[in-house]
Amino acid sequence: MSLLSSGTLYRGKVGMWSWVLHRITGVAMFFFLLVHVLDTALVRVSPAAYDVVIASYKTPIIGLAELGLVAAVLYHGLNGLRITLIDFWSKGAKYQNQMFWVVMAVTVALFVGFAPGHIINVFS
Amino acid sequence: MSLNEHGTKTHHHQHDVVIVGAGGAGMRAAIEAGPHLKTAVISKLFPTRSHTGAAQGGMAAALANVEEDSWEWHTFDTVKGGDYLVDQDAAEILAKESVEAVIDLENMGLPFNRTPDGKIDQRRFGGHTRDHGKAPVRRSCYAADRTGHMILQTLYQTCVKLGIEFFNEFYVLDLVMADYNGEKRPSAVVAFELATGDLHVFQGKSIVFATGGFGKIYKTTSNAHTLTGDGVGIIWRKGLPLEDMEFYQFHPTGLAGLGILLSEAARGEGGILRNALGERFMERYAPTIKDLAPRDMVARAMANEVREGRGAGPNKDYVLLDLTHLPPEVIDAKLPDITEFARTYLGVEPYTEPVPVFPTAHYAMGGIPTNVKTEVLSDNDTVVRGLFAAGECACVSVHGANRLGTNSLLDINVFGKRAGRYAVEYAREADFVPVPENAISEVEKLLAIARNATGTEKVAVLRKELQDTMDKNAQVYRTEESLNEALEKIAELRVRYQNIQVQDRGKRFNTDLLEAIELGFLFDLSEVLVMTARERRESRGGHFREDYETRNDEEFMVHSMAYKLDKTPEKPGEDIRVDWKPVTVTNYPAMERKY
Amino acid sequence: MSIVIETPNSPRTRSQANLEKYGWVFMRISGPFLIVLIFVHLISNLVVPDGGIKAIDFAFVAGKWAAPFWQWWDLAMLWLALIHGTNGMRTVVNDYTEKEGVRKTLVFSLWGVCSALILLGTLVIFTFDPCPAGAAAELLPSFCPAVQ
Amino acid sequence: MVDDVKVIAEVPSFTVTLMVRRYDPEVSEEVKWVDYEVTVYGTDRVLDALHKIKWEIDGSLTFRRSCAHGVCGSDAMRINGRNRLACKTLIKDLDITQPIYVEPIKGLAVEKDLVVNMEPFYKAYRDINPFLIANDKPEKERLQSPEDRARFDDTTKCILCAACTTSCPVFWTDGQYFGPAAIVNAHRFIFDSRDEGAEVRLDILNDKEGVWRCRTTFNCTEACPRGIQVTKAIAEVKQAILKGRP
Ligand SMILES: Cc1cc2nc3c(=O)[nH]c(=O)nc-3n(C[C@H](O)[C@H](O)[C@H](O)COP(=O)(O)OP(=O)(O)OC[C@H]3O[C@@H](n4cnc5c(N)ncnc54)[C@H](O)[C@@H]3O)c2cc1C
Ligand code: HEM
Ligand code: SF4
Ligand code: F3S
Ligand code: FES
Repeated sequence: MSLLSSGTLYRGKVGMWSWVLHRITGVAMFFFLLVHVLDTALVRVSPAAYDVVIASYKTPIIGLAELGLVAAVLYHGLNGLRITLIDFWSKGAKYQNQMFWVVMAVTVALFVGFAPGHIINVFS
Repeated sequence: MSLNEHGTKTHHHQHDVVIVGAGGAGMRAAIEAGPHLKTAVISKLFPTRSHTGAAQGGMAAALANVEEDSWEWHTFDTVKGGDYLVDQDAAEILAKESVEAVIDLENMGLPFNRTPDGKIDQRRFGGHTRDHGKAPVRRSCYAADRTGHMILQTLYQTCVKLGIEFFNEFYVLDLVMADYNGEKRPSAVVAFELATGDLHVFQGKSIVFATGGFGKIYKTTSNAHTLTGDGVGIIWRKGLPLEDMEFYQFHPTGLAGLGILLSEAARGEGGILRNALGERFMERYAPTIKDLAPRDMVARAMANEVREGRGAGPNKDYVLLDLTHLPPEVIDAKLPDITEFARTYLGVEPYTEPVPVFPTAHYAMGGIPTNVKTEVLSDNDTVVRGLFAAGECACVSVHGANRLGTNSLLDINVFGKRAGRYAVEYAREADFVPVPENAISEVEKLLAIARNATGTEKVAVLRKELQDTMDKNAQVYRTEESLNEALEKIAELRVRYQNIQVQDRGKRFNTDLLEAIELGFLFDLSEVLVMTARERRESRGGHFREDYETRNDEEFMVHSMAYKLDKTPEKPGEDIRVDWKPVTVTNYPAMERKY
Repeated sequence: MSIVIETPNSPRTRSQANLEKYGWVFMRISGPFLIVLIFVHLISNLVVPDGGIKAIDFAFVAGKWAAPFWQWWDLAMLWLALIHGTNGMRTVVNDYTEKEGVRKTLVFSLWGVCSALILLGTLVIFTFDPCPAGAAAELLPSFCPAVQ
Repeated sequence: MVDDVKVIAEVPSFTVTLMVRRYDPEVSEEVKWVDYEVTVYGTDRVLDALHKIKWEIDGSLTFRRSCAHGVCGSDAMRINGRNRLACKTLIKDLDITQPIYVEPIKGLAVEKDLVVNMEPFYKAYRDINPFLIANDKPEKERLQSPEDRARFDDTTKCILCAACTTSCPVFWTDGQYFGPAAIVNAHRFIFDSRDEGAEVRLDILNDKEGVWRCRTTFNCTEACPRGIQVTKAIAEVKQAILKGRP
């Protein structure tokens, strides 16, 4: 007899996981946005203050995190369009699955287009 | 509320009308009674889980929406379909009130399929004909192949609208009768609450039984696991008679090996039965209406094909229902659910492959005897005042020896409504019959037996052996010998039942305990069925005796009435007396039944 | 080991007037706008300039905000993204908080932060001086008098 | 013809392990996973396996069931992480090399083993006025064209099994959301041309626990044993609220 305390993870399909990802990316972007508005506001303090903070955006670690952020924006934005289509287009619900893979494909394509240049910039 | 020495809590309720069962019949009665008097509906299942929801094909009514029809023709078909054992006054009521019953349902919101001009659509169904058997008629009102589902949902929805009081997952285990002014009258029912194990006494002026069928006495059945005939069994244990119990309907098209029903609508829409040779064998048995002959005939024809070696499959033990010539759109529009059953459970694609089918135990024509006012009878004509029954558990008798398809959904609506109406009429005038002190003692006994059951026999094993013997000995074909064998077996099982085991010791949701109690009812009803079948030495409708192959109107144009005798039998069945009751004939003298 | 059976916390309480519908519609209208606003923002800041992120400094920002076009662009982005994000966060908070008090506090703070940042951002965009007096000339955009 | 006859070959038996999440507060407050080995056949469903356990191994295993062919809605449970009806899930369609996990549906209080308290679910259903609201008193049937009838056909199929509602991540969070089943049943009446109560129901579902909580995760649609396009129905109700009419 084996013991396991809690229930198993619900095995939802793309609908569920796309939502989990949408939520995570949304929350991540929100917190980034808070910081981003504040740091940008430093331009009102002094050019020097702004440049100090913005310099940290150029470090390799944050630079890589920016990649994640861009991926999040791509996914969240495109999936947001998918959700809107599900809501407003009469065939949206029928094609939600296919639309998810389109979202993924476009996200990856745009990301692949963006990432190398950014990495070069960050590390050069 | 009170507590007794066993620690069982007992709650007391009082309602003018107490309805046992929340299937089609029970809820239809509640809709009639609820707005007028304080009404309770007690059901062992949440209402929409009742087996009415499994009904597929449709509900008969001579609306004449698509072609000429009349209630007289419907009455005739019902009488003839029932092999003339139908009480014709009841059949007339059934047919006459059918139109109103359908319109009632539509007005409550039932989404029937529609004709192009927006009326309720109708389709053909076995045994329903125009002008006394001339040709099939479109009489069945339907909602795809979910007619029963839609009836059950619509009735429940209406009950919600009316604010009917339900007691769900309450198992009624006893009817309390009391002497009142020198008369035996119902006083209350006792129910076991599944969630807590508490007992509830529901006192009522009128008590209506609508507990459905008891297909679980057979192994291969279209009936739900919960259809164990508790209501009929309770009435039997009260010493009240049961009528026409030998007539049990076997539906021709159950999914082979599983018993899951494929509606007759499949044949109504043009499906064809074929044997292993691909032959449309019904042409031989019923040349005029072929595959749409009444169920008993089709079921026997199928069993016969298999017996004579023309069955299909590796064991040659089933025949085939061929829908492949129907356009897939028709199948999708008219028979979506049942084709899905074939796909899900047998992995057969009905668009392209014929579906393996074999007769399955389906419907109890017999049950609690009532008059046309749904009042329960204590003998051929004495009414038990305040006690009513409707639906499959009752026998009015509109189905006689064989029920026509779509007549049961009609029955539960027509007579369910009547039960509600007459229950109210009675309760308006009557007083409550005081509940005796020891009201719960019978149920306590039942529970005690099962609670203390620490024996070695498993309930499931006994049940299976019972079902096997019923399938083998009391199914489509019967003989004196096979029936005696069944009786012996039941007696043996009853002895072993004394030594059963109930593993669950708890109070909450103890379904283990209830299965043991339900098995008791199955024994009782099987035994009555077998006894009456043995005594009816003729063949008629759903009852076919190989040792008496013809109908014998001289001797047996009568209903059977079985009574429980208060004695310990030395030989099996000795504690059952089978008596007879005349059939009411109005317009249609018995004729040979040919299709 | 304790029970971990998931149960609802309390029966549903009905509330009549609510703005959920408008929130829902707003999310769907702001979304497409945000896509355009943010994608263009990312392209113009990270892809177009030589050196991408490395090119961003005070001078870069000042250069952009010298044009009213970019001022309005960023203003729209600021408002929409914050309201969209905050409303989204409100949904998340509603889903995962159990105690009404906690929920109220969090939602209140979300909108507080949101309005503060909108106010701040708006002020910054419009009161921004690309050539503040006294700043080191090498940090300023090329069009500033101090640089020339 | 004989050649067309599909031979349903004798199905061999095989052994599977079921892991059942059990809980009986009368015995212990503890929830535990118990494994059972049962022999089943190719046509057996998970319900048959549960019956085997109950009837042959442990009679105290408790679950609801009635019709055994997917029409009564009694036996929704989580099987291998997904909501399904035990009576409609053929064992051979699952991965039988692994144990089959069976647990109660999520988001409703567990009473015993696989039995949950359905009352909050029924309450949400009752709250949307699940009955025809029409004031005219017709002599015969109300007329309805086949097209109007088809408009709500899909949502009439609901058997109130709760598979959808208890698969919904939003419902799990606090159990306050009306849930897909209630919306499906509202849809059935909102889009019925005979009904006059659409406005009332649309108003009810415009609640903060109403349709706007749906995050289109589609778990409901995937869980529905009746194949109802639940998410689509919800979308239609949302549109109807926006338009102010069906
Ligand atoms: C698969 C199938 C298909 C069918 N198709 C058709 C068709 O197309 N047309 C047609 O006319 N007929 C059809 N029938 C027959 C018809 O559906 C039934 O005869 C009819 O629905 C019975 O209704 P009822 O209300 O009497 O019983 P049910 O619907 O079976 O309800 C019985 C009620 O009694 C309750 N109950 C039982 N015992 C107890 C107890 N001890 N305590 C408390 N409550 C109890 C149950 O909970 C339930 O609510 C079909 C039957 C089956 C099985
Ligand atoms: C790029 C364009 C964007 C689009 C098209 C978009 C679209 C959407 C949509 C349609 C929703 C509603 C989802 C639902 O109701 O199920 C949503 C939710 C959300 N968005 Fe965005 N969004 C975008 C950008 C952003 C940004 C920049 C942020 C952060 C500030 C953000 C944060 C959120 C959050 C937190 C949610 C709530 C998630 C949830 O409830 O699960 N979004 N977005
Ligand atoms: S919509 Fe489907 S899953 Fe939900 S309760 Fe109805 S039948 Fe079950
Ligand atoms: S699972 Fe829930 S989130 Fe919406 S799509 Fe279904 S109701
Ligand atoms: S037992 Fe009826 S739906 Fe599964």
